Amino acid sequence: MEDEYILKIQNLKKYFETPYGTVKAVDNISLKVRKGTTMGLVGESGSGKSTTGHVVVGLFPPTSGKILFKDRDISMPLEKRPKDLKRDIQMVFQDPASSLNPKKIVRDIVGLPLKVHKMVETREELEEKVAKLLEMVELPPEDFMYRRPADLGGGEKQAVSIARAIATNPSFVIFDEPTSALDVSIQAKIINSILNIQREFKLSSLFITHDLSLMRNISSEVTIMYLGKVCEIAPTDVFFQKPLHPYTQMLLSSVPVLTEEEEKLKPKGITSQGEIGSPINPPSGCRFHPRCPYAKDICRKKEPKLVEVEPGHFVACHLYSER
Amino acid sequence: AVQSTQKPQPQKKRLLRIGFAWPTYIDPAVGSDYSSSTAFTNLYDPLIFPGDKGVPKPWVAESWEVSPDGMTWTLHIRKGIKFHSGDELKAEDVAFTIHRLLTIGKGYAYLFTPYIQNVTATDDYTVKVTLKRPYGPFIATLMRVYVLDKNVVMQHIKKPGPYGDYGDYATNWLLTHDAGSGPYQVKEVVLEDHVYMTRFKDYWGPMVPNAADEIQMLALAQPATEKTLLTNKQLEISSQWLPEETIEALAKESYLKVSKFPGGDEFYIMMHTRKPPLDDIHVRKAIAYAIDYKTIVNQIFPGNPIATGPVPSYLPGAAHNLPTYHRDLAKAKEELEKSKYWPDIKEHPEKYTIDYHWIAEVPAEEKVAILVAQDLQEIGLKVNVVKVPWLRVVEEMANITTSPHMVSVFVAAHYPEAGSLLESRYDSKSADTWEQNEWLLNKTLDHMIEDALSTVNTTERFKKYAQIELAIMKLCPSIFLFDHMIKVVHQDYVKLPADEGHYTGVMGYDFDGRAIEVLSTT
Amino acid sequence: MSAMLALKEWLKTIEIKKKWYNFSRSPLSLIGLAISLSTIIMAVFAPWIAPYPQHAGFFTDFAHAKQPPSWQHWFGTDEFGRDVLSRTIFGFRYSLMMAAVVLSLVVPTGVILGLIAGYYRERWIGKVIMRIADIFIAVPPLVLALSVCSLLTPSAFHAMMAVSLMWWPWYTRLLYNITSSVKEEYFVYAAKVTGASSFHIMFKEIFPNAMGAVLTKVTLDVGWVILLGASLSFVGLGAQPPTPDLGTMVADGAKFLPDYWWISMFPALAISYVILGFNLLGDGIKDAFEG
Amino acid sequence: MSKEVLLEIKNLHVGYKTHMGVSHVLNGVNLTVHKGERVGVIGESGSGKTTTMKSILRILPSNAIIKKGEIFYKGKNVLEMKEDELLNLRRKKISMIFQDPTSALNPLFKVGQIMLDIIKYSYKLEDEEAKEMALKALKEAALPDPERVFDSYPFQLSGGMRQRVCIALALIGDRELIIADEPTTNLDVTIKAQVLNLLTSLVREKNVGWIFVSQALGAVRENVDRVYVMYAGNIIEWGPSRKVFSNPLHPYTQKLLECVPKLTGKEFSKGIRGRIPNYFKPPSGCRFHPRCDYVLDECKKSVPEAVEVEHEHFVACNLYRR
Amino acid sequence: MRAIWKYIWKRVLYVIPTLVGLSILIFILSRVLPGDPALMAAGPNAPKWVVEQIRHQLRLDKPLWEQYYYWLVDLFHGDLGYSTYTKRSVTADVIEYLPASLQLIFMAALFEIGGALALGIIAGRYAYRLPDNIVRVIAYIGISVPSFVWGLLFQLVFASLIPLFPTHGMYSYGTVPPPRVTGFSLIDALIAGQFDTFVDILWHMVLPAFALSLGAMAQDARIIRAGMVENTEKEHVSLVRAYGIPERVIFSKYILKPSLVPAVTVMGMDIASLLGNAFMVELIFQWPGFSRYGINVMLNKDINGIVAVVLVIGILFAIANIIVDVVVAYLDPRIGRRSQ
Ligand SMILES: Nc1ncnc2c1ncn2[C@@H]1O[C@H](COP(=O)(O)OP(=O)(O)OP(=O)(O)O)[C@@H](O)[C@H]1O
Ligand SMILES: Nc1ncnc2c1ncn2[C@@H]1O[C@H](COP(=O)(O)OP(=O)(O)OP(=O)(O)O)[C@@H](O)[C@H]1O
Ligand SMILES: [Mg+2]
Ligand SMILES: [Mg+2]
Repeated sequence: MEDEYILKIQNLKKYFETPYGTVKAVDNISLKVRKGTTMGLVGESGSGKSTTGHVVVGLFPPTSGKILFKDRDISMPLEKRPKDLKRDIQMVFQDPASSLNPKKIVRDIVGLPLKVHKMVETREELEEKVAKLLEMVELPPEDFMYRRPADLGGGEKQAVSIARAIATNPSFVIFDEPTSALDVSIQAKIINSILNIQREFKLSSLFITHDLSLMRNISSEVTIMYLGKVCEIAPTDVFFQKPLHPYTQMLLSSVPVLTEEEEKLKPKGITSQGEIGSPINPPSGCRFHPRCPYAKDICRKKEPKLVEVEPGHFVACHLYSER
Repeated sequence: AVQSTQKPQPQKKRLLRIGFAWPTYIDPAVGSDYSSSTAFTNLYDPLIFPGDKGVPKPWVAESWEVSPDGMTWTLHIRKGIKFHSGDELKAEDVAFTIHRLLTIGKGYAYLFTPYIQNVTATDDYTVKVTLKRPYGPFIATLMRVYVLDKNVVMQHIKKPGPYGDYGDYATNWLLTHDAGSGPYQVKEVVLEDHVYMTRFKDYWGPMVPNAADEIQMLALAQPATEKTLLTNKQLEISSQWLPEETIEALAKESYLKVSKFPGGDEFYIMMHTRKPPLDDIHVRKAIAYAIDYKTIVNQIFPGNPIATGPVPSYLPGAAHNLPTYHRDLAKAKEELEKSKYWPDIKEHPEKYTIDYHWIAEVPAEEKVAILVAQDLQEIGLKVNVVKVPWLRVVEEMANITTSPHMVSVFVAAHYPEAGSLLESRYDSKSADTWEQNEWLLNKTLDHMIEDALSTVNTTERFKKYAQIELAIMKLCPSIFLFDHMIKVVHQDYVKLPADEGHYTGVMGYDFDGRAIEVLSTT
Repeated sequence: MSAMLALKEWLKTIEIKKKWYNFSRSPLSLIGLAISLSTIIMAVFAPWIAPYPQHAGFFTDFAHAKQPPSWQHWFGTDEFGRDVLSRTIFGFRYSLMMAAVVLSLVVPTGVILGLIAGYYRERWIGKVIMRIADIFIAVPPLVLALSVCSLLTPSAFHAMMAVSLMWWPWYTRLLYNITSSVKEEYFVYAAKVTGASSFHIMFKEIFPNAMGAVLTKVTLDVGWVILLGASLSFVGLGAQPPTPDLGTMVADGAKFLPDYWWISMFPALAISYVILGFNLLGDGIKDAFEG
Repeated sequence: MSKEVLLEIKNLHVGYKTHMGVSHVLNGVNLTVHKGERVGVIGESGSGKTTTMKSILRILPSNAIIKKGEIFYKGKNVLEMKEDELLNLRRKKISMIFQDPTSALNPLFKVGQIMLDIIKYSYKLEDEEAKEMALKALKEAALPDPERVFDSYPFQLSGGMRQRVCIALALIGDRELIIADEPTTNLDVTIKAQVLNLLTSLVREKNVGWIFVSQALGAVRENVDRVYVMYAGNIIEWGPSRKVFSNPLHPYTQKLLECVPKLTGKEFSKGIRGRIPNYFKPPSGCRFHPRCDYVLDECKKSVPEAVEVEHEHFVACNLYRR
Repeated sequence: MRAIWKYIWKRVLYVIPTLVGLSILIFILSRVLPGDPALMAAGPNAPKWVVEQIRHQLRLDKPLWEQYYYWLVDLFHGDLGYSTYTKRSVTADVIEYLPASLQLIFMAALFEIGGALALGIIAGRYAYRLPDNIVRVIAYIGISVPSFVWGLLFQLVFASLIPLFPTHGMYSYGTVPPPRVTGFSLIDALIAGQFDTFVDILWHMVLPAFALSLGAMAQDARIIRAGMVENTEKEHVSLVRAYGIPERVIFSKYILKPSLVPAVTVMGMDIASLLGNAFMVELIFQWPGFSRYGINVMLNKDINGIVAVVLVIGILFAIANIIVDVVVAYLDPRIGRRSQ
């Protein structure tokens, strides 16, 4: 029987050695992504979201832990990774400005994966396929094929990145804050094409963002990270109705909203305070305790475990683990 | 040493400032070049002094005898010579000096190592020198023994050094100090820059009336600088390598004079007689006939007489009326056509390209080189002119394969006698030195030279020299360009013996403080 | 499809036009281009341009030596009676040839080493390359070039070799810096994730981003290499006479200062002229790529 | 309204001279702030918000050209002010919080050095007093340990702290108008909320005039009295905040609001087609017309006049004429 | 402040292996390249055994690694070997000639910094206006004309046309050099109280130092000017302007300081050009310094001398760069203090 999870991350750690100490960017996290669905990964800056994504696509080998993709262990360095995996897992990066080689034209940028994986033979074939891909992200090919990134707007750049990511027909794509640098009007366009593509390709994906409203519109499950740790995992609906972790509540309460309806979804009685700590010397016990209004003694000493409070709803907080 | 903080009041002095090319090593066992030798002459006394035209003149060695077999020379040392230290110069010092020179082996030691077996001071004023074999010109070579003060030297020995018991033989100290008895003593030596010498009050020997109170040897490298200094009266005598252009310009000044005197050297183009196509005498002769000697002595080195043979014409023992070469293109072509290489040269001149090396340190040689190249082009020979630094020339001439086809070099006699040049230029022993590029390796000639040199009788010796010279002319191994005249520009208040036609022709004795008058004080 | 190709061509010309626009915005760049081109033309066509081409070879005419500038000899004649103008024109030949030889040796070497060192900066290979490059940069290039030249027989060839030996690390460093920063750009990540080879990433993704900087540096370096060559010749360790090398001509003519100033001053100005030209041009190219 | 007018921008045209020619960015901006009023300015990136704000203090980049228009501060035209008047305006009356706290603080000077300079030139105080004043401002900006912050270089502070330092600068003395140019754009969600809370409560407390420029529509909605919508160098709609957000009139405003993802997760729009126009050759007439779904012929010809559609709610769109 | 010291220390540690590498490089080159140093040292007429003796003295008869090993051992005793050119210890030569060069380079550096600041600030202040254009032309000329050409030009002009400054040497003829105490003639002159001599030396330094500094000065002026223009448009300048700080202060403080950071870095490189160009300038002006000594040992293939010259200049260059780094670290607090 085939597994219902396409990606399983088990006890993943990724530490970086820097001149100032070891950065514990990702510290022992586990999560699973169901086939054909989108997992949202949310957290403040520096919580280790991108690092998780980078490890999954193989840019850095994990410090420890396992990553299973379609039940194959892929926690090896990129050079050792079989080529078909490279075709099957793709990523759209955070910053559209640096995602495209400024010295190349769009055709070559989007065509690179096709060439690497020998999916095209002639130039005509290449141009044809690239044209299709560009259409898919709503960029008229005749207009964009030969442009350089410098002549593209931020949204268009990100669209090209997306076209490149889906060029090899992957089954799993990581979207790393694909719209955080864009205006809302452009964001809407990009998100729309992502949704279309997901639908069309039956794509599974990991969608990294810090915008909870956006998350709501895209993913079926949500994982909240804080300083390299997972705080909470839940199906999206459940999550918005019943945010459990104080950090999650703080995040939700911070979202500025446009309508009264939305206002009602925001948890009351908790306000944002403090700042994210240093990943070199993270706080003891629960990493969130310095900012947590409910912090108790135990929070300073013991690290909470991720427990399943309801089916499919996991939380790592002493408030819930006591039960 | 800390000086008084008072402002130094320069008193009026007779200053003699002379320009030189550097480096200058004032230790007689180290230096042997022009500026070093000039320093020796003024700081020290030699055993024998070169008189007019280089004829040996008794000096520290007052008189001498030679044993009938020519193997032992007895030198009688002059009494009453005082070193700068105040001690008297004795036979012991002479013996010590020669030992030191031979042990260190540098400087002028090469003149003595092949001949001198042993030196002993038999009493305070007698030195006995035993030779390895009879040596005719022995007395003349003693112009290069500059006597050192043994006590002073011994006091400044630093141990350990390369010379065993003698440590460094005071070589470090003597680079910036002297231990001599000469008319001047070291005041200050700054390597690379200057040697200042002041008059030694108790000098024993004869001095001209207005001899300099202080001699300053200055390192000068640029004609422009010398020109400024001369016009500002900050330099009494220029260096000897001023370009002709500068000399011409300076000669126009009323207060400056140009002096000319033989340098004891001749300017040769040495031809490698073992390298094709120069191994063919016809090619060599063709070259000798192709060269425009007149332009060289008129335009490039004006004032130098065209050479009359293998040794400068005024040198004791030089032959006269030798057959010489002159420019004659027809003859040159004729000779070339006689050569076995001719047909091939005609077809492929580039195959026989002649490398012509000239010495970087003497820029005027470039003109000769280019003129020669131009001349040889006319008879169909290709020349490749290369500028080579002196030390590199020395190195390449040490080996028969690396020696160039042609190289132009000034060569001086080591001691004022024709035999010196004949030996150093054409004997097989000297083939691997910079003084011979010809690689003659001619047994007959070697015998003739050896025979001549071991002849103690001067007249007989000179006759033998003449025969050798003739033989060389016939072989045409070199181009004899001109007898080199040194030209310096000096202030008119300085009187050089050369102005009155007196010269020694011995390197280093041209600027002898004993004989130069300075008629103005600064 | 043909419309698309036409569009492509059009966009390409736009690209060049944009560069040209950026370049030509400053009149100084245009002057630089003119000067550089003029030196190149003089170098290439020296035998036709020089009024007395034979004066570049073995030629003496002592009767007409050291003549001041005149209509026959615009730059006067030297101590051999050779036309200084003709020799200066030929001098460009040797200067530019030196620059061409040195740069064609140095640029590929330095660039490739720099790419490798930057790309593998965490690995030993990158560290070793940079350490070695550091050694060559630890001393001003002129000093090391002088000492290497002095250990060899002075000649133009050896001077070129010595200068090349000193010069590659600058390109290595340039490429190292660019590569180390560019390799952290997301487009490189993307290529890696897709499975592109290291070779492809280094030469097809990273190198094009260094092109502008390399081109600028090459242009500026034409001037600097000529300067270094001239300095070596000036000291007497570079090209040897009678090669009409500008540095050698300056040094040889310096003996005749101040009376026959034209013998050294015109070649000296010529050196400055080339360096100025390529400096201006280099700055223009920089504007073209950055603007 | 009878409220006293503090600032009035009238028909402001500003362009930039660049190597590609002159860009015509501001195209007749009109904006009014009353005493103690909180005014929001929203608009996409590049719509000219910062340009407008910088014009007020005359701190535009050197290549900017003010082609036309007036900016009255309490009836005096800022653009015609003399040096000392202008300095007085900058020192005592209006302060500005910059978009990016990282680039707005000179990295080579300690926070304290910059603050002291500003205070000294504005109030001619001794070091001691000036420092006291600076520390007070830092404390007001809710910076923990103001002494340490005072003695830190900007790079030693987190982004949120840096922005608080900028807020502290704006709070020194008693200003009449505070301009906040996207004060939270580069901050994290949680920090954004903190900074915004701080700023709004301070503004409310001090009852000063406030221009709040932001792309975060939600934040603007919650915190201002009146809002101006800017598109491509034009103010296209303005009115009381509640009215504009609940009843957007201009097609652009409508689309823009649709684009914002909702916490409720309702389907959101496909975005606005096209992109913000090129300022070197801006579209004729209404600058939004190439992207507008309801475009009329006249839209291409002339810039539409503003119409008051409901009380104090204006829109510059041909759809509402007559 | 401690962080800065740690930073300096790190820089020093980093430089050491480079210098060792440099010494190995030049040491090997000097021994393997063709040419027999012993023969050259012995002089043209020396007999074979003298050559062998010198070869032994120079350890050229030993394997290369052994030569290097002993050279290093000697180096630790402050002994750089025997100079075949001056016939004494190279260490003595370094001590003798280095101060004169340092003195000259120091003066040139003063000219360089002073001139660059003046020109750069004027150009930056009046960017795109007449003064800027004048400075730009000056800068291009400064960069394009090699220092040795400046040297010759100065000689031409000052030696004959306007004899304002002396064109060669360190002292006027007739000046009594002060007794050597530090080796720096300027300082020695002051110690000896010879104020005239002091002025005389300064007078002699003007032309060579100026010829030496011009190129670097032009280069730095350009960098400063570019920095000024760039910083004028920075947001942090807008900020201080928005708060009513007068333009004068903005310019001299908030724009100037950040503009100096890249300029100082470039100055480090330019010191390299000073050290290099000193070779030609000392030759032209006959400055009795280390670079002229360098040329002489090079022309005479004095291997120990050559190795020493390269090494000493390497050390000077490293020191100069470390100083530059420290100044940059002082100007830019971000450097070397990332960790808190
Ligand atoms: N290559 C690296 N070397 C050292 N530290 C790193 C590296 N990459 C990331 N980090 C550190 O790891 C931590 C997590 O970084 P990461 O980029 O994963 O955060 P993020 O959640 O994606 O934040 P953001 O929202 O800003 O993108 C940060 O403190 C970051 O500084
Ligand atoms: N100094 C300048 N030179 C040339 N063009 C400029 C300059 N500053 C801004 N612009 C241009 O003017 C337009 C408006 O810029 P402005 O910064 O005012 O927009 P904004 O609304 O503040 O945008 P953002 O939300 O991105 O800050 C943009 O197209 C921008 O590129
Ligand atoms: Mg990230
Ligand atoms: Mg803005």
